[in-house]
Amino acid sequence: MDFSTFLWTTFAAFLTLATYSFLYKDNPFYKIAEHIVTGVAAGYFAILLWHNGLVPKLWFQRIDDGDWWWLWLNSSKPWYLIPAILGMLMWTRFSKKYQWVSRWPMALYIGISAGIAVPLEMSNRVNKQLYDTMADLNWANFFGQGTYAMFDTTSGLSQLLIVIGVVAALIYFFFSKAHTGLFGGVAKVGIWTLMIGFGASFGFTVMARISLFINRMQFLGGWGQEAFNASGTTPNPNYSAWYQVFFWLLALLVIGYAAYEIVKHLRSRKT
Amino acid sequence: MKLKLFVVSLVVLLSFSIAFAQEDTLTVPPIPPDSALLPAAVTGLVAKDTDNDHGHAITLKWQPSADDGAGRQSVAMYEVFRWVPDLMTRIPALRDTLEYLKLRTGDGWSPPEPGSRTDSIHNVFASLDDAQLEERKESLEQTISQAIRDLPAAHAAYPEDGDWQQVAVAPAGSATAADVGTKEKDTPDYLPDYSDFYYRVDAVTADPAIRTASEIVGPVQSYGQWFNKGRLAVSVFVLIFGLLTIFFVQHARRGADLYVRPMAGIEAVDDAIGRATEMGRPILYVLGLGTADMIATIASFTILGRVARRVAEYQTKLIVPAYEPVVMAVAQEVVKTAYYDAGRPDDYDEDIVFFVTSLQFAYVAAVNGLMLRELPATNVYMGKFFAESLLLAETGAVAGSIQIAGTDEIAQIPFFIVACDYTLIGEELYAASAYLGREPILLGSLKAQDWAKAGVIALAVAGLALSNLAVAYDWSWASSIVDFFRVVD
Amino acid sequence: MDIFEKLMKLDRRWVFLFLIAVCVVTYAADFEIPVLVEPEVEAIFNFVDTLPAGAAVMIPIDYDPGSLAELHPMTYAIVEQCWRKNLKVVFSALSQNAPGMADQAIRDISDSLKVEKEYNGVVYPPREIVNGVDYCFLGYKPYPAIIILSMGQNFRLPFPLDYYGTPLDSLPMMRDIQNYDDLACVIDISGTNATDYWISYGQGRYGFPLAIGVTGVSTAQYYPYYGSGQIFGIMGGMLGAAQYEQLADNPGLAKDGMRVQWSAHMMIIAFIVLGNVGYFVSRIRARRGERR
Amino acid sequence: MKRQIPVVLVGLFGLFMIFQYFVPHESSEWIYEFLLDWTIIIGIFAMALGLWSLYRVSVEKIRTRKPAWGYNYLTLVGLFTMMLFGFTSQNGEAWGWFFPFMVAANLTLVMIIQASVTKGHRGLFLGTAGVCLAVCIVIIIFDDTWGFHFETAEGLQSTMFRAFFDNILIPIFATMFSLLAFFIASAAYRAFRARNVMATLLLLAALIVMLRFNPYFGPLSPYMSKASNWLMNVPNLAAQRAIIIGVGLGIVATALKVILGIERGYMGKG
Repeated sequence: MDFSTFLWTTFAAFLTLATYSFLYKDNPFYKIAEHIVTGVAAGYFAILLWHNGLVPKLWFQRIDDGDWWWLWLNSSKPWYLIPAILGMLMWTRFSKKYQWVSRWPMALYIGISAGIAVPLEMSNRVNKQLYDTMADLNWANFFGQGTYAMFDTTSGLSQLLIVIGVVAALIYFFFSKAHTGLFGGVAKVGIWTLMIGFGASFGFTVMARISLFINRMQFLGGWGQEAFNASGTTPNPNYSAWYQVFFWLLALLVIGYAAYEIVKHLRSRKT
Repeated sequence: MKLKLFVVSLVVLLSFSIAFAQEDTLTVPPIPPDSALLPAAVTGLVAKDTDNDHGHAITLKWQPSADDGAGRQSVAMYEVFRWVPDLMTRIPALRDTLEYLKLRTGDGWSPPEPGSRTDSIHNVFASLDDAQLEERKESLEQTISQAIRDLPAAHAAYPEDGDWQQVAVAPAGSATAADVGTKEKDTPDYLPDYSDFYYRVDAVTADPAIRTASEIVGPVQSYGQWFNKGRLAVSVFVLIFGLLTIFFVQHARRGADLYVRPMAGIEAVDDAIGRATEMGRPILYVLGLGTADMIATIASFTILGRVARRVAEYQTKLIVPAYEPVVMAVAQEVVKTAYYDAGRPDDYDEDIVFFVTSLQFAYVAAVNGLMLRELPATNVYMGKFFAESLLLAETGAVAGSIQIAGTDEIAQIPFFIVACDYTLIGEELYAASAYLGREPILLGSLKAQDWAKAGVIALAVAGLALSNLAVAYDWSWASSIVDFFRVVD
Repeated sequence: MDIFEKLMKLDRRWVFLFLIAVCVVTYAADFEIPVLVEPEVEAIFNFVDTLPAGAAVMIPIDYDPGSLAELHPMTYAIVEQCWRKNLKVVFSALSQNAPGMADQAIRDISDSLKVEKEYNGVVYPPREIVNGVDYCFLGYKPYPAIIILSMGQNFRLPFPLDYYGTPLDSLPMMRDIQNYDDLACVIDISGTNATDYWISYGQGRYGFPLAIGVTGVSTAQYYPYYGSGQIFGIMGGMLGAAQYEQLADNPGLAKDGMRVQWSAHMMIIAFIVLGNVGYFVSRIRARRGERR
Repeated sequence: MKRQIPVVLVGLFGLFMIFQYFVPHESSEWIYEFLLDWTIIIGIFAMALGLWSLYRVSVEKIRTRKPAWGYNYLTLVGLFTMMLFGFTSQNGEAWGWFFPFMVAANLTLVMIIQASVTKGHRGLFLGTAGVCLAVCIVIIIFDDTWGFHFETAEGLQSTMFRAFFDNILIPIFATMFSLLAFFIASAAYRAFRARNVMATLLLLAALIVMLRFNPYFGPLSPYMSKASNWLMNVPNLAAQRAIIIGVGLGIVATALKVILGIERGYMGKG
């Protein structure tokens, strides 16, 4: 790792620690990280939209130069004038007086999206899930096999329980019927199923989240090793004492801020 | 003039010769004479236009070879061949030449590396000046588009001027394959509609040189359909559901009294706005990470409209950080109208709804900071949420806010349930706007949703019974009923 | 405020501090936490462990760098076990970026075989791993279904040369190996749908013993094959890899990760239990108070 | 005019898109792709609104001296710098006057902000901005080691653009994401109390799944692991399926209400 890369990594390590400082409380370092990332992310996204959206969609390959040019458009796909104009109608929002015109492109946007959603969601969410529920059960292995038969997920009983759970949970979602009597009882089974499912899903996610933290620890550890030229089997040929200087600078910052906060806390306790 | 004609024809000739030079990779390996090892050929080969598609594809079906999984068991795969006219084979090379000419006449061109493919093209054109290159480029463009137009005619000329090319492979044991091309005329995979195609299928052993070809079938043409039969069940569902909605909405309009069960999360919204007013602290409304084309976000807009109207009436402060510019624009319109409807247009400020940034964790970082600085009395999260759900909700809990959440993103519901005070689960998000508005028309559509759910439950139970009976008693009619509900994409 | 109420209303920053401390300490420290071993992982280990020296095992490496963190530990543990036990290994790659993974694994594991080491109480001497004698790496070809089918006829048909360009016939170990019949088993380690092809075209057609190692998210979809006996073992994700590392007494990346995971999980559970103890005690007290 | 036309547009295009789904023909596909491009292009043009909003809100915070106002300079400089990086790239290895240009450009921005928030001295700030802008222009004209690229995507590959992405965005995103490890712990501690049946079920299911790889329960441990597998694949699957179906109906109902003009809340009219 050459020195400039190391400096960048040091900056990344600083931002990592600054973001973690949020766990204690909102503080100047978190504010720095937060405000930098907001601006840079907005700029990044704008650039992506420009290069990967605007240019290929509207600014048709200059090399293919058509006969006429207008508004970045050429004659190869003149019909793209329509969305370009609609897009520019959005800019009427800059004016107080003509702001209402921007409702037209917004209405188109929402109309097209709603239209796409109706059959697509019906197919993907309702039809397909319904068809999956209509599968034939595993009668040959109804009560499960092996030592842990009661927890055999491929048994017919488990498959049947899934169907019962689906029906009960769907009944819980009824809006126009009071949850009383038998109906209420089934709805209760439904919400229990939902809660068990949510609990399991919560517990299952813990591992993935801890992994993310392990990754960040590895990043910080790798940076520390780099600062002392201790990473890998081949020593860094560009290594100099400056690597350590920057390591200690950041370490000092962390320790200094921690000490400041502790002293402040102790003082506020005394008074 | 004559010179010009001569030069143009020379260029065309040259590009054709390049095309021919590259053809050797495309030929079929010769079939060896040792016939004792040859596998049995496939039989009953049928080629048909692929159904329910936009055209540009042919489906082939056959009976597997006698040596596939039985007999000598020597077949490892099937290779599908289509007869391709020379004209079609030539187009990619012409395109390479055109690409070269475009680069050459454009900015920042540098000579290709010696020995590369482009270099062989370059050698042909090296000595020409810009005007000549430009001219050739144009003539070549015309040649290519003419060639694409001539493709159906060239296919009709079977078996003149063409050769067999492998277009698909299928592992042993399969009895069907599809030759899927694209509709893009400027890609090498372009397959012209309404052209006569001829196919054959080779049974190939593990040694690719030992193979047996089937009979040739054809001509067959590809074309697009006007109705996707695989989506028939979806169309029935959409139609019935649409009619149900219209029926119940009309029913409600005529003044029917519709009951809806109470929902804690919805009632909390009113209390929360009152609480914020008492405390003199703002309300934070997060529309989620959805773009305005997601229905969850559209549902969130309608909820925002109701919340904003009440907020305007109570004269509390509202903060709406938006994730996406279109979402921001629509939300501004929603909030503005809400303030006008509440009779407080003067309280409306353009910066109630503002854009933050369009990347997930940058947005979260900013909103988290906002929460700890503004200390909102209530946070409302409605819409599409991903991994940031818990980041937002836990920070909101630190800030001491009452939190109401609603999302249809299944993976995030557990986190909202754990970290928020009230959570609308899945479908409840879509019902919330009707609940908040309490307008009979909207409640009517809830009734339609309930009937649809009842229908789904009935169908699920009936379908389950039918499909199990169909297996047990071998009832083909029952399984065909169940099959109706299958969606084929 | 007594201790139980404090337990209930602990500032969350104590939770954060404990979690950081637990993670950093267990990450830096070097100790082992046993992992619960499931029968489907143990089956693979026992199968490999009881093979006679000289037997050949095929290990298709079908994952990309994306699922490296979960699947590399499996490869390392199994291959090291095979080579320590003097088994021969045939590698193949049916996913586009897999050859790089396999190559890296082969080099790393060859290095670790160069030192003497003790596994489950048995000391194994150092050993030089030789290409063509201890292993053969076939390389990558597209169309997994077809390659799997033709390897059933003979490995030489899809792969006349190995990954390094040597003809298979000139590799000593491959002289006795024509097709799956000459292998003890196939253990597919895959982050792609190559697993489906190994099950339906490989095991389904040629009937060799097949075990699989897959990513955590796709484990559930392959359990039915374990139930029906088509695969004799299954390892899922980091957890499966850690179990194998424990069985092989060869702790690696997966067990290192599991150490932190285990401590963090236990800490969270401990906090949940503390919170509930506080909750119940204060509720009981409140009831008693009412009675008085 | 202001209210009716949008509703008509939504209905018309919505209904068309519903029918389009069932027609696989090429012409229908062409219209689908074209209309999808409309939404994309409208979104791209809207980005200008977003950036303007970000700029205005930040400047407003600086002007009114809101808490943490000073940091908003970082946001705006970050935004401006990243956009400049995205539009520029080096022609060779040398940096030339690129960094002095970046400093001058950012100074221009800061001076313009100062001019718009200040009460007096507006002329001074505008003058300085003008000088900085002139410096920028001079550098652009005379320095040819780097250049602007608006039509081609060189900027996406430029060293600084990538460095900002790799060393500012990625570390902060990854760290924000990993904060979840802590929040999942604190949320579990705070909320997993056996208050009633529902909360107890949630708590028990989570505990069993979290204990799935723990060997310290003797003969019970394998049951724990199998039970967690069962919980994930039976009740969890049932819950997911029910939610998916319910959400599907909710989405279709909402979209139909929008298309039929029953629900106009998205236009602020309930």
